[in-house]
Amino acid sequence: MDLYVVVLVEVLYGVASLILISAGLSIVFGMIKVINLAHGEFMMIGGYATITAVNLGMNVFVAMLVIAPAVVGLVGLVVERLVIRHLYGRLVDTMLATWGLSLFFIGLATMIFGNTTTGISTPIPGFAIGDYQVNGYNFFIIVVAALLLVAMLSVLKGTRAGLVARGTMQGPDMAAALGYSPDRIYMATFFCGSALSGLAGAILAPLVGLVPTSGGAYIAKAFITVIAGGPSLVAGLLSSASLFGVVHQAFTFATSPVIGEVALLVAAVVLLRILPQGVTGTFFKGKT
Amino acid sequence: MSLNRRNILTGAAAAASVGMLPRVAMGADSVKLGSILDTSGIFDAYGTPMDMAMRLAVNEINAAGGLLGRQVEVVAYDTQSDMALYTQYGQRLTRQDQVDVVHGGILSASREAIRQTMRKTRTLYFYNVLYEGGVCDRNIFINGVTPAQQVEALVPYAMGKSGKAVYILAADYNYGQITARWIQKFVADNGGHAVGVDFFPLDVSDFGSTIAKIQTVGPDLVIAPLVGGAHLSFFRQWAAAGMKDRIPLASTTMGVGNEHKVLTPEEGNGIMVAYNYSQELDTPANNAFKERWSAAYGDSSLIHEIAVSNYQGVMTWAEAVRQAGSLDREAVIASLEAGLSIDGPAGTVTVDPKTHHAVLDVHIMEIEDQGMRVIETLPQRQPIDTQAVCDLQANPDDNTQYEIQI
Amino acid sequence: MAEIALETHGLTMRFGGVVAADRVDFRLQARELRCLIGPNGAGKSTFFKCITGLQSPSEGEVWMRGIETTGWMPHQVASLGVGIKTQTPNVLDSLSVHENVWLAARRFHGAREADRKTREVIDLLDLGAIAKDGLGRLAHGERQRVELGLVAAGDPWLILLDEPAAGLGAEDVERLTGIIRELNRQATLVIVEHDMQFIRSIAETVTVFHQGKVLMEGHVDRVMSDPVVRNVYLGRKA
Amino acid sequence: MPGGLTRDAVTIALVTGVLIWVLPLIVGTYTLTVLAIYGMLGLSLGLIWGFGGILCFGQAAFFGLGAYAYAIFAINIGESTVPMILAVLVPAVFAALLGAMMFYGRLGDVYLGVITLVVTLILYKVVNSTAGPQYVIGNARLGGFNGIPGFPTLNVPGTPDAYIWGDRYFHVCAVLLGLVYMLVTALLRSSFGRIAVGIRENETRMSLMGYDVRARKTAMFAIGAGIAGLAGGLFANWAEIVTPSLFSLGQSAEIIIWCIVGGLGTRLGPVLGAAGLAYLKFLLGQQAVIDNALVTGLVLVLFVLFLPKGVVPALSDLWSAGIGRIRPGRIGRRRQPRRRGWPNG
Repeated sequence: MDLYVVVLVEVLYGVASLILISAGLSIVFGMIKVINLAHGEFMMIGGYATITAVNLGMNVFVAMLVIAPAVVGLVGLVVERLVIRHLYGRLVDTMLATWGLSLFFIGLATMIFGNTTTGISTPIPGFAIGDYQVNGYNFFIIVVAALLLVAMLSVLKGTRAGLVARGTMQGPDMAAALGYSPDRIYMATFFCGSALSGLAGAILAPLVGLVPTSGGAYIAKAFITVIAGGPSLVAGLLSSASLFGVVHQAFTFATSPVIGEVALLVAAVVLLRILPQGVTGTFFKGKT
Repeated sequence: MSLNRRNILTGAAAAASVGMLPRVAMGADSVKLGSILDTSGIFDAYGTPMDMAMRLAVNEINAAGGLLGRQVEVVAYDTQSDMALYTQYGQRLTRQDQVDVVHGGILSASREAIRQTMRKTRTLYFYNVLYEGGVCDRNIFINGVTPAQQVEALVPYAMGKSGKAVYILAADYNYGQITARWIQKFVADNGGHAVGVDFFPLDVSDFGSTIAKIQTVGPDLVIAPLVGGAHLSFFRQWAAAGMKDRIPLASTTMGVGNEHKVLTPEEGNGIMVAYNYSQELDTPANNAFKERWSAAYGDSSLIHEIAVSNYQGVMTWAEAVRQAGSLDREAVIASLEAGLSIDGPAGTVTVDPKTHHAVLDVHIMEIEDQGMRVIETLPQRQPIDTQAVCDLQANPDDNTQYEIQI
Repeated sequence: MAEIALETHGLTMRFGGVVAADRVDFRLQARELRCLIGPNGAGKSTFFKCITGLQSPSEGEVWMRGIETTGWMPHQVASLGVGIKTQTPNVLDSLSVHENVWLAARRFHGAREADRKTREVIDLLDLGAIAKDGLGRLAHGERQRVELGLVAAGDPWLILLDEPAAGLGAEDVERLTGIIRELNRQATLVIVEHDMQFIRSIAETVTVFHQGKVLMEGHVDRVMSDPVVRNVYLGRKA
Repeated sequence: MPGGLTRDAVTIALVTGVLIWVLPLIVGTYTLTVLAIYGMLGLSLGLIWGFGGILCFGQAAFFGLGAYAYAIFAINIGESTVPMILAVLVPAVFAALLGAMMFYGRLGDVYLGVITLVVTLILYKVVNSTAGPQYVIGNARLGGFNGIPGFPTLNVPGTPDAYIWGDRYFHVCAVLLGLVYMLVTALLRSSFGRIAVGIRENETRMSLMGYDVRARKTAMFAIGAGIAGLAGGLFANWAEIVTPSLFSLGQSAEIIIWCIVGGLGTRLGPVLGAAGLAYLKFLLGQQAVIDNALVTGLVLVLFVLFLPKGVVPALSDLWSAGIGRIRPGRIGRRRQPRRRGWPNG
């Protein structure tokens, strides 16, 4: 019995971490149709921001939940103004430009922090479920991911900003019709997406350590989660993260982490192949 | 730091930039020492101190008048933790730079990538890292500890403190694969059994489900030959899950790159290891070495097991050249095979003529407050694992890495 | 009995709850020229897409010259010898007029024969002066004309045109009328069109769509004077 | 246009010959060899992306497959001719299957990108975890992270003991690059190539003309993969080791960058982009002031923003503007493939 609880926690953690690493990318892609391939590096910057802040004596939760999103949000803002802004509507070009940015940030981080693994200890102790010990930090990640989903949902459905956001998803004209400059909205969206990427990187940093190339481990997973998720920000994110998270953890637990990762990737290929209209079917409808 | 650079430091340029080597003219008559290490990338925690140790050794040799009256010149390449770069730079060292000796290689993967190139081009090669054992090749000299020197000592100690059911978590490449089999053998020899063996590619950093899985098996002891920065997360997550007080940990690699200084005391304390060197060795040789290191680099905190191995390797080669009175490969091999011995920071290191491995001291230790506390010292252990299969005196043409069969 | 060029039985297309084409039975004799008319959203374009293979009908059958083509891909339909022009101009923008036509001709001819055919089509459609220009630089009327050239280059026996006169000036429409007459000497034509002036000038028989169904079919003059048609179509348009 | 083709062939042969003679005077042949190999790799993506309109995020997968195919078969067969052929065929067949799966599934461009990227990752992860002794193909241990060192390198066909290395290996690679370039030129002049360009321009129109777009894209994809595989086989010979990092996303990214910088829709662009940027990387590797990735990334961003056409088309535009006429013979070029079915596209 305890074992099932432990496994359940692991599975939930798997789903939650996918939600966390995909949320920023998902918002940016869902709203302004930009695939930010520097997303992983935004996470990496979030991680370094956290570790630097902690080393400067700041409380670890403040560093993770406030400093990192703020820093990465600002980085995102600069990137949006300097690069992305000129490429709206050119999907492939934004992918290429952000891929370039990702390399740029890796290089920059290497020059600043060195190509060495750094990390901080997880701030939450483990505890026992029956005979089993679980990592307390996993619960923290699950809670943050759940809160994130709730927050996204309530902002989208319940606020004026959400209305504008949903309008923008229909197309820039709609935003203009609502009386807002699309330019401003795009900027705000990119800021929010980047801040979420920073948050994700900050929260994962104590768990898995950090090198300048850490981002590469996340981008592919985030990418496929978002693409497979489809048009509905929250429901899409939740459904594909759940699917991939369960597949990943089930195979990891039954065999090894490598096979778990491979299973996740194979599941993604199969899903995209057999359901190009399924999960994402609504995606195309009424938009072309 | 000027040492932590991924470029090619050659000749006078290197001397000028490092600012350590005496600025003497190094022309065609200098002795060329080739070095090939990962001083950047995910293995730089291993490689950078090794590079520093090598330069320290060369500096000391040159300060003492060089070799055969000539200065030693370092030709170093940074392989950036990319195995593919080893063959490229290995070829450049041997074919283009035509160095007199090559010291280097960190992961066993990197050693195997260049070993044949060294052999083909008849370039004497020193691999100064603890490893899985079994390499039998007349062109290579190895002074790191092998499983028979390390695992054989560590396993009974760790099992004595825990129990008979052992779970093994190993890095997924030749070192981890072969070492895991040695661990299984020694566990069985001591009346225990391996209840699980898992291998992890070097980029795996999330061990959550593995930790859950280990609990379902419920071993008495976990032995973890894990390698590199990503794998360090295991020790963190293990502690974060509160497993440290429930199942003891032993490792054949933990601390080799000074990982115990990155972990907090809460995460690291109590992990059992066995090595040839520890900064906490309180011997005159070690204290003097640390002082010389501090004089060169400011402080001695970066010294680790394989940095010392690399230092001892360079010193062993230098001594052999002195005794041979020549840089000729055959002459140097002959003086090494005469059972040459040096006294290094980690004690006496003697070349084993049969295997070209080393006879050396091994210390069983526990991590304590970011240091390694010596529990027991086992003097002058022989590499009996390799000795059992390799005899270069009888078969000088042997060119195999023997692997343990289970 | 005259050959049947195109026939549908109970052709139905649904999008979610919307029925865009509702049990359409349609029949066309060889060498006929038929215009499909109807108000916006009447289902004529959906019907057109189902025939050409751009969409696969939810129900019903499509037959061409006695072969069932239901659910075929566009390239399979085209390979039967069917020339298709879609509503929005569909041309190869960064290639020259010559290259565009050549590619269309090459599908049904060897490389050398395609060169000859290309010259022929360029002469026929009077494209000689712009043959080397890229499509992206041409005016709308010229692009429409080139697309007709692409259709003609395959020597089709059935030609399906979706709004060929849309956006054309009077002079271009006149030229278009001539080209369509020329094409009709060899081929059966189905034309979806709004422009009544143009329809009167080319068609005898028209089919009126309304709410996904065929409302009426008959001679253009009779249809135009029918009060029901005037009501749903012309009335609304005015 | 057979006359034009002959003229192209003569030009390519002459230029290749002159470069083989002149370049070693400036750069070492060991470096030049890998530049030629990368040039071929760049050309492979330049062909399928620039002319076929297929944006593949996993060209490195075919490169790696070619290298591994060569290494594995060379160990088992003991000579190099058959393994070299297999280094072309294995990736080509793999790409044909993968391409058929994607193109017949009517997947849009972004999906294509995701799937090629994911397949590359899968190959990397799988190959990277084959260190155990149980992973063997014939006599060849796959070696996982270690890779496969020590396989027989290129020999004169029929004479397994006559190894080709050093300057002669550079000549082999350079001549092969010339031949592949020639082959690509001929392909693009053929009906197949012209139709492929048509498909790049407008898939719908081409299928309305009666062309089976799916089959043709699959064929194009396989040809590009075969060329990448050849480059992989040659790379294996040069490096004398194959490792899983050949399959890395970083490698894929680099190939894409070469094409962007050099210029899509040209044959010369990707080759020059590859050789130029690889050489730049080599030079950057010799200094410590500024990080390599930082420069590469910056180059990519700046090109996308300010010179999205790439160097070669920009220069040739400048040239044609300068002499006041459009150069004949250049095959139509477009920056991006058309994205069918993409929202708001």
